[in-house]
Amino acid sequence: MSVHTDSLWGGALEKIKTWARVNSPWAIHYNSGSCNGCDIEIVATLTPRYDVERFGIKLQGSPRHADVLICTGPVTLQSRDRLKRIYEQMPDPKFVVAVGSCATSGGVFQGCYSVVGHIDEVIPVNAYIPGCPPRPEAIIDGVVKLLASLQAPAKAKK
Amino acid sequence: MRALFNLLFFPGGLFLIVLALAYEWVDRKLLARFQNRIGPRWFQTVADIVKLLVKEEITPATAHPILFGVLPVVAMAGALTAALYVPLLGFRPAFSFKGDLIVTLYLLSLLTMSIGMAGWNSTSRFTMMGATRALTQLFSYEAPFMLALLGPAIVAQSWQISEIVAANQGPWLLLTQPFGFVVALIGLMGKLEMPPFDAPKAKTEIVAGALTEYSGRGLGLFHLGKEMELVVGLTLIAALYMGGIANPLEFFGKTLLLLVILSTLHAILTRLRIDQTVGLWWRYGAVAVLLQWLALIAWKGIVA
Amino acid sequence: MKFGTMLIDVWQSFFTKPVTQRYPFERLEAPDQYRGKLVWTAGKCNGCCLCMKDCPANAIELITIDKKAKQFVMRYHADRCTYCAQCVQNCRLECLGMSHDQWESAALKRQDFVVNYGSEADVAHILATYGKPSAEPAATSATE
Amino acid sequence: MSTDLVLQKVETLLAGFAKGTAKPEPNRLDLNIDASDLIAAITALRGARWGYLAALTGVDLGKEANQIEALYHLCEGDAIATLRVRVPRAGGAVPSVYALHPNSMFFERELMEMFGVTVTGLADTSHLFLPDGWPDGMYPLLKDTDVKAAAARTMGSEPPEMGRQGDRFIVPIGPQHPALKEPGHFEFAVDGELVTGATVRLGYVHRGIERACEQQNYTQNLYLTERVCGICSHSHANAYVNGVEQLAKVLAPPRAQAIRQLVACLERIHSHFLWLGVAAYEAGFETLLMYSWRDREVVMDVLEQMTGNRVNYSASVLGGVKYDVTAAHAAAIRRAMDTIEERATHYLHVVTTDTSFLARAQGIGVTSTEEADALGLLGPTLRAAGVTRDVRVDAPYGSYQQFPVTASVDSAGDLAARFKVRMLETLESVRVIRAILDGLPEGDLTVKFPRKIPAGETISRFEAPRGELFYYIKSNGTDKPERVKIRTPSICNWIYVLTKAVGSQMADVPPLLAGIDPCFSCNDRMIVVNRHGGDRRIWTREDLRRHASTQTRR
Repeated sequence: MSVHTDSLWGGALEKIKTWARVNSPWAIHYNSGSCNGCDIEIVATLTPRYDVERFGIKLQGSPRHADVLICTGPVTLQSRDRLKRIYEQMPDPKFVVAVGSCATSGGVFQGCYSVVGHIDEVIPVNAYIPGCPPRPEAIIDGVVKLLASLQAPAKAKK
Repeated sequence: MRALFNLLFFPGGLFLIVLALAYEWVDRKLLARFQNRIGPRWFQTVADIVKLLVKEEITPATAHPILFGVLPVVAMAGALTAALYVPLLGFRPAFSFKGDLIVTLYLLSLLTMSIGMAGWNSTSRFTMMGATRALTQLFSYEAPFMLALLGPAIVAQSWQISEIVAANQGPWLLLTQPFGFVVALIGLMGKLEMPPFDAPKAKTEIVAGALTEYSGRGLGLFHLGKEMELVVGLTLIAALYMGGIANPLEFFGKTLLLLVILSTLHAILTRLRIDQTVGLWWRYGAVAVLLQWLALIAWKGIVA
Repeated sequence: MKFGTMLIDVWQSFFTKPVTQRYPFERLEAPDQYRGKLVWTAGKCNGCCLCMKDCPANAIELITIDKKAKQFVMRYHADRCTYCAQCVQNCRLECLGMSHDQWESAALKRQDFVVNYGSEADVAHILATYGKPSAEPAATSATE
Repeated sequence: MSTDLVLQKVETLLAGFAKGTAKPEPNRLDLNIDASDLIAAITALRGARWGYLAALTGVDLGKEANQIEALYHLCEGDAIATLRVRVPRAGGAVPSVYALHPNSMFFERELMEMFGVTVTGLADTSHLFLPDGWPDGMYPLLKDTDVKAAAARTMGSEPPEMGRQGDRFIVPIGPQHPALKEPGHFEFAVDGELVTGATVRLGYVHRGIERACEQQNYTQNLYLTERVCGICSHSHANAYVNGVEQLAKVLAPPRAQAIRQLVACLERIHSHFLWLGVAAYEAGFETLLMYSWRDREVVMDVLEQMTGNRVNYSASVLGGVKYDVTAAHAAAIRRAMDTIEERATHYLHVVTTDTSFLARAQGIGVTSTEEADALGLLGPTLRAAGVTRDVRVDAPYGSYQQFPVTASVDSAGDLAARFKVRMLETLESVRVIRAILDGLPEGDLTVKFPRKIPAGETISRFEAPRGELFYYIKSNGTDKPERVKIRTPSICNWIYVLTKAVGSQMADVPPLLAGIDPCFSCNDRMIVVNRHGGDRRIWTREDLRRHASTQTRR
């Protein structure tokens, strides 16, 4: 396949890749010091009333299997390097969703001595969902916005 | 040429991949509906596999790189070749020779063996425990499962699947050999590590069992191999125990009925510990099948 | 010791409609007391700053442009706010309220969360003096 | 026996040691004790089987007094005896009471880490709450410590290499693991499928709340204490509010008290249904997770309608309640209670009869009544072992006299008993909610509350869904508290998990972990546990192996 026809074939391949990534975002959840209010709302999105499996989101156990890292909490000093290590374990392409006011800005725990503050001081974050805790619908709305943003630049990136 | 067609398109590769993905979707959708939720969209399993194949592949430093890459291919190959001997979709099996039932059984257990090897090869602690559990479970369900499938062979006095199916035209063997059918079905659940026998890949204990270190292509191939094995296993049990498969409609009817039974068991039971599953097999599974064999041989001896 | 006590449950739910609420396509209203995003009405505020004093996450900054003429701009950090409504409880002049329908406030960049409430002239004035409202904590109430 | 008689009994028992006694509140007795007499005093109390060690609070009395006060709180029914031991600020020492009260190991570690008081005779002295790289000699709860500098130095420190193998095969259930909703690092030394050693390193959720409480005013602290734990947020907020109202000698109006109890019972239902799903999921029963969380949404909707948020309700305010229960809310709650009652009875039936479930829950982590009491367990874990200890029954606060609650108890002491006790508690909550809705007193919602609280100290105990919550609040006349001590129930249940994990199957460890319904964000602990039984000696690996081999009976 010579190079100049690559754009036609490459374009179709790129479209399929993005389609697959947007339609089966496997997620992994890490609580970096949250009060577990946001964590029970994240698990609530998996249960029958909200059921994110209709978007293809499945909670995975190992960082190797996951594409989206959903993390909560104001990143305590102790869990700071673990958060970085998990982010590095995940294969590309990977995305990070910060759920809750603590993950977005430290929330009530700003200024506590054993707290780093917000998630994007440790790892790059793609979507922020404020709320204390955000409703399960707000979490789904955040993930939908993230997935929509994946599709948009895919066309612009060429 | 026909063999290449069989291998690549009809009972083998492409067709089996599509069928495997469809059956996985049916399984996930059934489970979701049992749990009162909507469940995945129709193209979900295709999207999963495509995404896995285009994902970055990470090979752990401590693992043997060639072995790490080859094992998923071996696993899927095992399931693919087993499909050639099984009357998929009601048509005559692509190849059949004397004793192909035994070959199919060993091909089916090739996948579990390669998962065990993959677990040993990637030396993280979770995969080690996952591998030991997978192999312990393999040794515990393999014997009763094989004995259960050989029951109809004794009645038909041959080891060839097509002959066995032809000979057992009378009442479904489901009725005459109930123990054999139950053990075969439960054995298939054990082979596929479907809950309640999913101790080897118990998410809450050992993360993802033997496949924890796999990502991208390796994980996709293992996943696909397992789904193919589900399809092949269901057709095998349907062919032997439910009076053979004449046409595609009967094929889908019988295998989907078995799948519904498997999904119901998946939905209503708690995961058993590895020592409980092994105990269950040797205490009840093996004894039931041996009793049935005794009855068969006695009946064969008197009548024939 | 019964086997499969959940069997009836499972088959009943198989034949009934799933309870899933198809969120983005079918959006149910939040209850009217739901504590969503904070809304500030400039009208009656006299700049007492009691709301700022008791906010546990210092998410509100009241910037006074002209105390006598009651010209204020409220800079509200939606990402810091914990939606506890203590400011609404403190404000005796009822200027603050929690909107019950603005809870879909996910964003892809942190800067989108800072909101400046006040009349257009005041807000423009504030933006001019402080420049872009960066995510970092801006100076607290600097009197003109 | 009335509270005064119970307190008199303490006075007579400790007459020899007490240097001075005081009765600040009718149900509280303070005794000043020297550090040297501490062991003798507690042995006397333990000999007379008087109460359990509820908490150990450290208070920094400031630079000029140059002293730190360690308060040993012992509770029996609604009586609280506090042994006050003063030690010099630099180099003070206190003997360890681990031999008498096993759960004191955590409290003493916390005292050592936060105040610098050395506790002699303690087996393990590594960091408990604080992050690994925390500089030595910096004690965060001392008033003059520069915590910002200490935090900066920790940020720069190199994280230790985890998972040192040694000769044993150690399975790490790390801070990120599907079994854990919250971060905690467990290392189980495994021999095949058998667990022979267990260590837990928590501290991943330590945010320094007690220090932050001292720098914010009372109203802001209400929302800080509410976010100690997301699932029992109302319990923390209420325990704090009860304490501050006792200090300010202001009583919330009866309607507000009743609404607080109503929200507390609704929270107990939502917390128990949540736990039912998570614990079943740990054992591999995914369908029960889906069903119990689907039915839990009914209670979440009612809470959202009434208080405006599904999880952090912020219902209580100092001196009353924010939201009123209108007729519409009451009707919605009654409808919700009908479905909850019907589902809870169904789950009680499933949990006590389903064969495959009982195979994973019966006979796991069995605790006898004496052992549970000796270990100092709390909450449903204790009540499942036959000890009827429930703060709502022993020391009713707020409107619990008006709407009494009966404690639900079971005597089997294993994991299945814990499922049963929690379901019985849910049904009991449904009954109490209906009683409250019928007898909701009229009246206004809040009462005027001073911004500055007069100096004093108080103890407020509250029965959270996981056990007894213990708050010690000291005020100094300004609008900021002097000291807020939070002792959460899950701390005392940890020792149970680790003693039972040793010798059990690896597959039983996650359900055991979930059995006590641990709330990591409530507490952060690191304990090295050796097999704890009648004899207190440290077990060598050989003992464990021999003990483990006798345990494999399945």
